[in-house]
Amino acid sequence: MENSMEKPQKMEPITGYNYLAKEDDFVNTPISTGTTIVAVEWGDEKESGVVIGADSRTTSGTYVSNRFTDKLTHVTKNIYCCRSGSAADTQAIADIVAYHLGFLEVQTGEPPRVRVAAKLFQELCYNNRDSLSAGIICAGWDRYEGGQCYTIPLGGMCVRQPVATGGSGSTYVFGYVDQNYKKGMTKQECLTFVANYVSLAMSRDNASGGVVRLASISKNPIERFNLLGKDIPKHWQD
Amino acid sequence: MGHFDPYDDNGGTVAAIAGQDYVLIASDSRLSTGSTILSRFTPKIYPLSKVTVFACAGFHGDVLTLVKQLEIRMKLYVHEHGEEMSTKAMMALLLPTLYGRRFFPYYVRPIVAGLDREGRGLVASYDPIGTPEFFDYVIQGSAENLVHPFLNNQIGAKKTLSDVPIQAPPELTLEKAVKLLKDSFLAAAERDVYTGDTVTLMAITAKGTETTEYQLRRD
Amino acid sequence: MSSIGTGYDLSVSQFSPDGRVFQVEYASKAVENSGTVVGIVGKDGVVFASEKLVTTKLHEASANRRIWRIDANIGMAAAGLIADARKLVEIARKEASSYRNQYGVTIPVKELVKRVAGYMHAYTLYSNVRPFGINCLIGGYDAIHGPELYMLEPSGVSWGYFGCTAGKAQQAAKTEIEKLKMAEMTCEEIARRAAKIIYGVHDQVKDKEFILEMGWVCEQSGGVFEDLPKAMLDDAESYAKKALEEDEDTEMA
Amino acid sequence: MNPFSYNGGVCVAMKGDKCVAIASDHRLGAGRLTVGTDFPKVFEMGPALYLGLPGLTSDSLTVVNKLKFRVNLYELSENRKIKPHSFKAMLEHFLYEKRFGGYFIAPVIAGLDPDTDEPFVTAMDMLGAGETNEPFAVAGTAEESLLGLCEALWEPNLKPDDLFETISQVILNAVDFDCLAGAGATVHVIEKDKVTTRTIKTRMD
Amino acid sequence: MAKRYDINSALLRDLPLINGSHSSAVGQPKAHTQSPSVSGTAVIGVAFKGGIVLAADTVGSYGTLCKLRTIPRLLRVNKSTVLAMSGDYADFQYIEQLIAKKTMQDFCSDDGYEWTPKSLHSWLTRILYNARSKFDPLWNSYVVGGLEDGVPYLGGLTMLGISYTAPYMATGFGRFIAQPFLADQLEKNPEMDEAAAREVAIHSLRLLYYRNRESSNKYQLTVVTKDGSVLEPIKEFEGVWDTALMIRGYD
Amino acid sequence: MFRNQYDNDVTVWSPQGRLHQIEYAMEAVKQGSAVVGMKNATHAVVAAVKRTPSELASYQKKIFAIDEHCGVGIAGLTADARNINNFLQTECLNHRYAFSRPMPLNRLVGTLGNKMQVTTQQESGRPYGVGLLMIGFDHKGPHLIQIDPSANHYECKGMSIGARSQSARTYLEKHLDEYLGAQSVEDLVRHALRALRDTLANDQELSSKLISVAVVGKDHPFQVYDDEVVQELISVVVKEPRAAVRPAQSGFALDADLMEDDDTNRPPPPEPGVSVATAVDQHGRTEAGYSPSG
Repeated sequence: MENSMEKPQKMEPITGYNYLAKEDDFVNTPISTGTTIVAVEWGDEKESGVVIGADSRTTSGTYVSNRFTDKLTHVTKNIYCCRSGSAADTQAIADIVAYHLGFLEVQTGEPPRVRVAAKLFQELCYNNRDSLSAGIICAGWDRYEGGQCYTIPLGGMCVRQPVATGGSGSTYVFGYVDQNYKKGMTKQECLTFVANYVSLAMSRDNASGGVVRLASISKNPIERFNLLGKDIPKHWQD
Repeated sequence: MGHFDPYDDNGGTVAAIAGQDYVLIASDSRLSTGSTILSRFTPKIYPLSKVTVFACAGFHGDVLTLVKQLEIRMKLYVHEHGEEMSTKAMMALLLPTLYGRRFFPYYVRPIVAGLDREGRGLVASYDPIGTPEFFDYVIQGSAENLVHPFLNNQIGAKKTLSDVPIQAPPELTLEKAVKLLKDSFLAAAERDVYTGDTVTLMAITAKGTETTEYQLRRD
Repeated sequence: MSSIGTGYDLSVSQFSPDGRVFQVEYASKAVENSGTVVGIVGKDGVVFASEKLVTTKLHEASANRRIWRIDANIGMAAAGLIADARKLVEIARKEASSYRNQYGVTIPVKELVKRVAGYMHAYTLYSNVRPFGINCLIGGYDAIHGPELYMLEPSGVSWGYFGCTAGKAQQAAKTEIEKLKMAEMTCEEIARRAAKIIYGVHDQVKDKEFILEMGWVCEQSGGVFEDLPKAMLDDAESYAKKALEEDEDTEMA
Repeated sequence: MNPFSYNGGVCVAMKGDKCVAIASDHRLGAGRLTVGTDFPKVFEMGPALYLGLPGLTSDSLTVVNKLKFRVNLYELSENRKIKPHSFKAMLEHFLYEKRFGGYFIAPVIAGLDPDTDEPFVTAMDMLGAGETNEPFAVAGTAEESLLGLCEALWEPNLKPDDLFETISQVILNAVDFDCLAGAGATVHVIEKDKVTTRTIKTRMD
Repeated sequence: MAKRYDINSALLRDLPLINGSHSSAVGQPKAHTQSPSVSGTAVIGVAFKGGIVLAADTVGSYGTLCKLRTIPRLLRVNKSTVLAMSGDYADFQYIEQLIAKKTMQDFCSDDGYEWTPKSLHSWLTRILYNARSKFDPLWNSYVVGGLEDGVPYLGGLTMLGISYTAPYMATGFGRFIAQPFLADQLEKNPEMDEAAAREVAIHSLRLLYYRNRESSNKYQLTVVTKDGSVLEPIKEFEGVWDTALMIRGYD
Repeated sequence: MFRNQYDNDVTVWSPQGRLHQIEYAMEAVKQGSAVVGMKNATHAVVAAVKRTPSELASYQKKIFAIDEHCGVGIAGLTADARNINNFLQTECLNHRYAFSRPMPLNRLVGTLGNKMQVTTQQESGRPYGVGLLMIGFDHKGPHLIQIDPSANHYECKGMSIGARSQSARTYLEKHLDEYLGAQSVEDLVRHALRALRDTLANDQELSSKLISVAVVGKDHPFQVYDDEVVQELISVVVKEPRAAVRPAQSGFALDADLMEDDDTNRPPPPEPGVSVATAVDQHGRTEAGYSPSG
């Protein structure tokens, strides 16, 4: 459960009355994107890109405070990040990085590199590691290195991976990734792979749910897809 | 995860004996952390000048930092005065250095030993925040409780039984001192898990410095 | 020069009645008192060459360096007050290093130039400082942006170049460079031409002796800025001397 | 304060050549206060069997009485003197009965086997655990000092007089190093059918 | 006089951690308990005749989750100096950045003065000790290896700034599993050659693979000899499991 | 030469692109007494003429130790030199503290250069009025580096600064290959003494009170020699014919004698007891810390 990952000793926001019974105490628990997020690189030198995906559930304790959350957050035209962990922290971080990259784009006159975005995320997450709870995947395309995804987990490290996974739901579906990911998949195969990945995680992790949001980033402008209700891939149900 | 503890005790034992015309410094070479041995090859004797030596057990991180500080102060002194600090000066310097960290102390049991300007042996031992004590013999570190009474007995003229008058101790020669410290470390290694591997004995006389090593228990 | 004696040329924070800041112009004069430096952009890299005047043979050949490394693929050469140049080298290296610490990639040459130029410009605003007495050439190469060369002046202004010169014989060297079709030439060829230019513009009479110092960054150097490899330096020098003799024969005949 | 060091006191036993020695200091303290200076901690359990009981004095005395009772019963029913080995077993059993709330003592046994005259020295913790075939055994508030000194000064096959000299040096220098023990010491040297008991003067501070 | 020798500020000026605010009073330490993060497990270092070998598996564990299966935990600093890390990977990336900064300064000075094992070991010790003294520790332990003036050098370093040298060493869990094995091997064969040292290092990793849940059989070696340092590609070794066939049930 | 308003502040360029305050600062170096430096394959030497304000006063120290592997001879404002020496000493100590290694000379000089350059560009004060000849030994071998008030530094084979240093430079240029190839430390020191001798006024003569010498090199920590140790070598050089009245070009007569390689002119072999080399060896072999000056 994402919440158990929450660090208890972080300052709880005081929200006045606390007459609720212990387990109903969702009013006082911080809002967190208990989550499944994933990003996959595809293609080769000639043409490459990334496919990213996420569920849409944000919880405050056991209460689903937002069932249509968009966790695929824009930082620049060609770079997105997938947010997991505390909603407040990840939104603040994404905003700061978006600001920096916007400023950089104006200064250098060219779209920023994905590696630079990942580094900015890392600097924020590493230097404030004890006050933040943010697991972020930064994925995008640039003409330097094509499609790239970087994973920046809680500790504030940053490493590039062909498949970057995150959020509480990811632990349930590592098996699916190890079995189904192949090098050199096409964009379409990646979209299916990501859709299955998120839907499988949503079915097992009760901190993930809602709709499946996908996005594909490459040289041409970003395409976004949303799989709602019955469009979400079905799997064996006991 | 528990609260971060900035200290560790890396064990080890250091000793020194001051004689009329020599000073003898001994140290085991074991460095431990928790129940494991980090290294069997780190004698904790650090020469500071031709006639002054610093030996120190305790938290090895602090020991290394302290040695570097003293080396720097020695160099600055040489720049300033054109000659090396005397052993007494170095002994005096250790108090402000240790007390400077009074509220975040160096976790160390230091010994400063050397020859004074007239060539006589001098030994001083300190507690972690700098209280100096000047003795003819001293032992500090994980086996100090085991060995100190023995040194008391062998050197401190404590041979007297109730009915025998107290006499001055026979003049302890360098050879006897070496044998005494060697036996002390052999005994210490028997009973103290943090002391062992090898004992390094450094004897400083007017002629110069001579270092010998003996094997201790390695278990 | 209507400025001398009018008192409007004593501080960099003063305009003269005709709207000029003479201290900056005087600083540029200092640039002309030092050995000539040229920077040329080739097809696949940038080459620097400098006429390192030798004031006494008591100095080592390596003394008084005028071409420095700033980052893996970026180099700088300078003409003018070498002590000022060294200060800018330190500044440029710090900027490159802090950029890498913050953004995780090597600093784009354009960005480095903007920052160093800004630094030089700051020294033309206040009365308690004086402008840098140097022109510095910053060049770099990477696979994406290709070769880039900029020259910064004491005023803090900087321009992009295919070829630029500074120092004693900057004008003569400039006309030589304009003859080259550098866009199609590889750095190896350019190195020889640059050596020839330096030997050509060197004034045998006034400055008896000099050392040719060269540095480059290109594909052949693996994208790393380095002093020109010994073999290539010797080859460039012998080519330069031979080419000059041929020119003298043609002129005499 | 820790019950083991409330009253203070030490005890040390050593094997010699066909003899054993056991010594203890005389101090009886109540925390930092010295109440008495004539309280040896060694009790005779048999002609060649002595028991040293440093630790909490009230527990020591209780243990001595109860144990003496058991030894007497044993010797009556067996019609012979108890062997040191058997006495050790008896003591272990006796202490383990109080497994969950034991006596705060650190017993040291020294004795000669009545038949084979084989020297016997051992020590135990408060629950009766402790199997040492070391040539010496130590207990009390200056335990470490005693151990160090024994380790350095003891040699094999010491004659009674040399054994006396060695054990005296050990206890003398150990108590000088410990403020909770001292104020004189008593040494018993046990030989075949002779026990020599001597007292030693030590620092009285 | 104190100002002129104000060693502390001048002394620590270059070390990046001291940002001016000289924290003398200890006070309440900043809340720096380490929350869960990606960390590397044991590393092995063995010196042999004419060089050293460092070995480490390539796992980045996130608590019990084997999150990253092929991340490098060995760093080739230059032709005479290599480094192996264990502990928090984010802190290691920070240290890597500091080392790269200094390496770039050496590169720019272009005077042949570069890292040697001993200078890197000494410098890292100061960095870790200073971080520890600010109650903001870098949660790593390192083995620095290489040739110091042609002599094999192997230096160990813990997160509190305890540094030491020895002919063989292992960090973390390796101290319990690998170090006894290494001690025994080196006693039997004090003058090991490179092949023997590599074998001993790999076998140590194999022992760890058996007994340490955070390890794997994917590993990397780096060897430094007078011909320079080599960081070898990631390889795999096989374990011995046939005892399993003999065991049935639990009594 | 009338320069009126352009030579008051260091932040003012003159129309010809010169900084007169810096040029004037360079003159301050010439006020100081002469210092000569040179090196060979394994060692570097610096020798200096010491001055005394009056008969009763002590001689002004000219050569300072910076670290075990380097030291400086200074000419000009000795107070400025003190400030620079402290900076150099602290830099070397910092480096040793962090890296447990001696600091390479060119890095040390680079940092000093940048520190001095600031004084030539800002109004905050004046340039340093002192020139330095730094000698040292690091991973690149022996070094001799000249630093002057303009914050420029030059790696040299031989160099001299201070009063009448031009005549020493003439000697250094003429005998360049001789001392570069000198086999022993004594030869190197003798060359330095000869060069230094040329800078003395006609009525002055080399004497151990007047001269101090420092040597650094392979397995030889920086060591300053004064008084008796130098005396032996001085007595040898003094016997050699001196460059007569300072002719326009350097002492040609002197060189002729030296060229003849016969025994008469060769200095007596040094007795084992006192010669600099053995004195050097005896001092050089200290391992803990480095030996205090004589």
